[in-house]
Amino acid sequence: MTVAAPARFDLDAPVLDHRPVAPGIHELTVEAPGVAAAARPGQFCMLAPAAADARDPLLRRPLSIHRVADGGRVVFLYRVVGRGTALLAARRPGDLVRVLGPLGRGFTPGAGPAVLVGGGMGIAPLLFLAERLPAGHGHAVVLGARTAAELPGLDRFEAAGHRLLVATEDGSLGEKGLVTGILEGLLEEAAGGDGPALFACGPWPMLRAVREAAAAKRLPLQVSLETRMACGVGLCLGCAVPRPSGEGYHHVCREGPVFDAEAVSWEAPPP
Amino acid sequence: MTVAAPARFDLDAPVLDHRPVAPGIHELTVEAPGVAAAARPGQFCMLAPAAADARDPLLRRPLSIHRVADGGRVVFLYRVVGRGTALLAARRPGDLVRVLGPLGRGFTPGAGPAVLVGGGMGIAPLLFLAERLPAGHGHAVVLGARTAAELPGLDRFEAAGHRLLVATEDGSLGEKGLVTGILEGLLEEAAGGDGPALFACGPWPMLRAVREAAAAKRLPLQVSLETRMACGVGLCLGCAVPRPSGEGYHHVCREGPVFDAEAVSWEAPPP
Amino acid sequence: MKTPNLAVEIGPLRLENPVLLASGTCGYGAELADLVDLDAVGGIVAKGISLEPMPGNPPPRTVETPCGLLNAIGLENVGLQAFLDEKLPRLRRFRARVIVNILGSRPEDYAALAERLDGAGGVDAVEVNISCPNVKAGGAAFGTDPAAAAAVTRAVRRVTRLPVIVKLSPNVTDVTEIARAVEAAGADAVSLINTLLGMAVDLEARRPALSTVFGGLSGPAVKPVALRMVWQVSRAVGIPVIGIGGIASARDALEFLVAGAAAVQVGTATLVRPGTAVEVIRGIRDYLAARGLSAPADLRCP
Amino acid sequence: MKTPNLAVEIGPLRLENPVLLASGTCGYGAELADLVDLDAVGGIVAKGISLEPMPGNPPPRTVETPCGLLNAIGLENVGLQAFLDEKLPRLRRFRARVIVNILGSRPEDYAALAERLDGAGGVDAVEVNISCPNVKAGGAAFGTDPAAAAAVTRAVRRVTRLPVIVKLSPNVTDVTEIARAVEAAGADAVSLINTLLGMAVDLEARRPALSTVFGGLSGPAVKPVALRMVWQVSRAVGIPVIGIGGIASARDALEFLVAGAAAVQVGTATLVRPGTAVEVIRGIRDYLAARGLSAPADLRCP
Ligand SMILES: Cc1cc2nc3c(=O)[nH]c(=O)nc-3n(C[C@H](O)[C@H](O)[C@H](O)COP(=O)(O)OP(=O)(O)OC[C@H]3O[C@@H](n4cnc5c(N)ncnc54)[C@H](O)[C@@H]3O)c2cc1C
Ligand SMILES: Cc1cc2nc3c(=O)[nH]c(=O)nc-3n(C[C@H](O)[C@H](O)[C@H](O)COP(=O)(O)OP(=O)(O)OC[C@H]3O[C@@H](n4cnc5c(N)ncnc54)[C@H](O)[C@@H]3O)c2cc1C
Ligand SMILES: Cc1cc2nc3c(=O)[nH]c(=O)nc-3n(C[C@H](O)[C@H](O)[C@H](O)COP(=O)(O)O)c2cc1C
Ligand SMILES: Cc1cc2nc3c(=O)[nH]c(=O)nc-3n(C[C@H](O)[C@H](O)[C@H](O)COP(=O)(O)O)c2cc1C
Ligand code: FES
Ligand code: FES
Repeated sequence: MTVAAPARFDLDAPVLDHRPVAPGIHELTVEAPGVAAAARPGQFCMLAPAAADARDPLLRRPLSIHRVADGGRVVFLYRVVGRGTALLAARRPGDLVRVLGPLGRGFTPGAGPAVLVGGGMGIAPLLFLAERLPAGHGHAVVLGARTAAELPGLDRFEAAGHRLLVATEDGSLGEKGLVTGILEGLLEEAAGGDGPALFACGPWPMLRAVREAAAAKRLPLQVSLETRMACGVGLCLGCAVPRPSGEGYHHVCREGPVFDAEAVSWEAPPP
Repeated sequence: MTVAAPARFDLDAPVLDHRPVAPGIHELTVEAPGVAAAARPGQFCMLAPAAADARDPLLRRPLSIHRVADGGRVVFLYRVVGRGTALLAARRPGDLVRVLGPLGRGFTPGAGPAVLVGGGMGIAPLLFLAERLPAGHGHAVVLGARTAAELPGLDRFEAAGHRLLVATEDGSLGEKGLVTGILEGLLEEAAGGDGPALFACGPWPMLRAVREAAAAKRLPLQVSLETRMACGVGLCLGCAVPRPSGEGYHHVCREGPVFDAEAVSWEAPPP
Repeated sequence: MKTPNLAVEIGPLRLENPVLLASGTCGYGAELADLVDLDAVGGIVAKGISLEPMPGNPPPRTVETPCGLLNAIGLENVGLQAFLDEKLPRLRRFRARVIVNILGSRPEDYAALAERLDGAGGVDAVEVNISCPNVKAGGAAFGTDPAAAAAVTRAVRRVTRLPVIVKLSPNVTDVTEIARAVEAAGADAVSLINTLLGMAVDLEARRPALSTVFGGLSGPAVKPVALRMVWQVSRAVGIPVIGIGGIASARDALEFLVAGAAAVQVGTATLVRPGTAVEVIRGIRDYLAARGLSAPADLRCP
Repeated sequence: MKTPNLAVEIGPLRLENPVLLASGTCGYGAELADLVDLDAVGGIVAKGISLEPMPGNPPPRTVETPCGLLNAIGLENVGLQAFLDEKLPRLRRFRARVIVNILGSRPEDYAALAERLDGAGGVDAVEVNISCPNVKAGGAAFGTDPAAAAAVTRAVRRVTRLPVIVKLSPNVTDVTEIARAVEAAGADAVSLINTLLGMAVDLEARRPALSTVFGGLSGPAVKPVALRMVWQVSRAVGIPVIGIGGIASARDALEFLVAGAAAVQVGTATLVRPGTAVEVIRGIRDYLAARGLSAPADLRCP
């Protein structure tokens, strides 16, 4: 498939807002108009605090685009895991963040109904997709987390206007259990018609379970994969995931992070 | 000479105050009661922003103790030169700074009158000495800088109660010229008596000029030396300056930074 | 004040300025054409190519280290034919000189690559990566043995009149010995360093962090080793030296020029900030101009 | 949950825990006794001593590098006699084991040092620094030649029954070759790495930043190279391996244990934060306890 090379930008973006939205989870808003205009759901950016001589941590960190908003705003939703995200979390409004993006191939929804399935921080890119899908077209969003406190931004998902179903492992919100339970039910309801297209992002076991459910009903599925990314821009070749054929590798930052489920090797260890 | 090992502390000290006091020059106040109680004029501390995993810059930076004050306050006066001092300058009240000190051998004033001579950031440790010397004992302080704007803290020097003489290279304050000009005049006035003891801190050319003036009049002189310091605590042996005899080296962080002028090799290149 | 002239000669290769993009960090050029002005850099050293395509290593292939990056990409590349057919046509249209980095497991491989590139239009030089395992010698890298390094150099020298730059491995007791051997064997220049052999540990899993256990260390962490080797080699051989290793700013590049490099390559820094090489060129120009120096060579410490 | 037992055996040397202070970063112990609990560390490796006192190199002797430190101290030390008379008496009173690091320019020097230390009470082991220039071999370090390294090891082995730890240089093509040679020559253990040979440039002055041009690189920057060499050597010899290089936290130390080290040394980190070694010990204990592991050796990756 040949596509005109999408625009990518590398800039020092001012922080407009930065707030914790759940224990250990932050929402970061920067001003990056070029990125906001070019961004497609499922794409990501490579971020680092702007500091001229900073050499350690050396690499930027990949974060999905959570949503874009008026005024050139690009919003990220992320959990503080290690040094890189901890340093980002310390950036205050007015500080600068180096943003390189938008990167990668995002979700390509078709004409029919879509079911978005997200777990853990995998919900981050799904809001952007949900907001770009028109309401009233039979789309549905299924989100899961360990507990209610780790489902930030539910109000925005609701505002996107699609059917919203939630599962928490401890039952503190929505159904008790995993998203796959809810998904099974949804797919049963839709049985007999063409069936929706599925779009999933989340931990590897969740993706595998969604893929099994999709394969059983022969539904198309696109998944967003995560690998370690040194560059995020297609230069280092580090972000390899095996092809199902056993011949060679995909590169998640340029052929992905969104892949057709059939292009993914499901036997391989989690990336 | 055997002296009981002086107390040294290594702590994360909270910043109480941090303000620019001249172009590129900042005054940092931290709370470090042990350091404040043990500190002697001429000693220094090794400082770094407190950040658990910070590895670059790797080393702490040496700064003289500018003064101590009630409540366990330790005050530093420093110019932003490179990365280390730039990162320190970003620390706000409430932030923590790792402080290791007080370190080194400071000034040892005698019973008679003293003349303190400082140039550039060499004035920093001299305030502490000036505040510890009792007023009305014939002490004098001679300070020099390129221009008036680079003589921060003059009000405190005045408050110390000694005769205060200032020289600026551009004449914007006090005498136009170098401190050595003022010093010559002072020493002429004192000719015929025992003569004061001199205590100098500043750029190497200034120290050499003061030493010549002191030697010409056979006056005792103590100088504070500056070298690159990896550790500041006597472990690495990096802070070497040659001995006059040509045999071996002094170590500035433990035998200094204050030395009798006679123990210094004045022919060597500047440390 | 004279305007500095940034042009440098690397043997028969003339560069408009002394800054190149290092192999493995700039793809085949087109991958970063939207982020970097490829008409502004002095040269592009393409991702190393082998006769046949290579798929590379299983993941994990990269891990961050203190001020550095460990990579075990495994020389993944499209192979010579696809390079000639698909990559070179686009690469040669940029103003930057095109240096093709070649790799193999036997001297004959290197020679075959060089011969085909010699005939291909648009190639300005070859850079010979001798940090590859010498299959006939039990897998030790060519670049760790002077005789093997010389054999590869000679094999390439015989089949091409293109400028031949031999890229040295730092994982040796005496890099000057290797440098002298490849100079005698006909290299027009040497470039150094390639990556330092290193390792990282995945503590949670209690095993190596990379699938292949070892990987190549690059980035600011290696700069002191790279500078030392550039100093040593530039005083051991008469051919020009291209300095590589942790360059992330104009100051870093200038340090390599002082140490004896005639030109420099920017590698890992491009992965972190694609615009680095162009900033380095600007910084070198500004630095020379501010001091009234006319050329990069003026910085070299005697 | 079992309480972990941190005691380790390095051949005949028993340490109460696997963390030592590295030579050159802890003086002769007393210098940091007020800042570090020297009863808590497993061992102290004293600043390297030579038969005669050495004054060290002219300044500048140190320069900061990305995540690292370059030093050209020049082996300044008080000499054997002053060590025995003035330093050892205080050093032996701490609970930590006393390891005396020795250096020389000929195998006979090392033997003379080892013999005197053998008779001195309070010395628990010698660590043989073979990264010194072999004067008879044109100045190349003993540690870059297996035969020279073995000769020094044998000379020391013959005159002492103290545990002999040979400290390896990383500036070699094949560190396992050196390790096997010193194992065969009678070393009880090896410690690695010593510093990497590097250089920095004073750009304003346009010359090297250190008076001796080259210096030794240490600190977090070198950790990936040190881990790789510990992995290689621990699989090449049967004697225990002590890991050194960039350890600044318990996590770093644990990575070395996974890689195959039986114990570790903390060097540059002590210069930056004297309390580091004690924190490392606490962190190792907590890590093992939290996972129900009983000893440091349980971490080793098979
Ligand atoms: C395409 C993509 C999109 C992502 N989007 C989001 C998001 O929207 N929200 C969010 O919370 N997280 C997201 N992640 C994961 C996020 O990048 C990591 O949590 C983050 O890099 C951890 O960095 P750290 O320095 O805090 O942790 P450390 O563990 O200190 O990181 C060390 C190194 O490992 C890498 N690393 C560690 N964990 C991961 C991981 N899970 N994935 C990739 N690299 C990792 C880091 O980038 C870094 O190079 C995304 C990852 C990818 C690949
Ligand atoms: C005992 C002593 C007391 C000092 N007291 C003061 C003071 O009160 N106020 C003040 O402004 N400055 C003082 N200095 C100088 C101060 O330490 C340096 O300006 C500072 O280290 C520069 O660090 P940087 O990272 O900002 O600059 P960089 O140039 O980035 O530093 C790089 C390295 O060089 C070292 N370095 C650079 N310049 C100097 C220097 N002049 N002296 C010593 N090391 C240097 C740094 O410590 C660091 O390790 C003192 C120095 C010493 C040795
Ligand atoms: C991801 C990656 C891939 C590389 N691929 C190659 C390669 O194919 N051929 C080669 O000779 N060097 C390769 N290198 C080495 C670089 O060209 C360079 O020598 C090294 O990274 C040191 O420079 P730096 O510190 O500026 O990155 C690669 C380096 C990295 C980081
Ligand atoms: C200032 C300094 C002095 C050193 N002196 C010696 C020495 O005398 N003998 C020796 O064998 N190693 C010496 N070393 C090397 C260290 O013991 C250690 O091997 C090296 O620094 C790597 O460990 P690190 O990264 O934890 O510092 C010295 C290192 C430094 C930084
Ligand atoms: S992360 Fe570098 S190519 Fe994908
Ligand atoms: S700075 Fe380390 S001993 Fe003085």
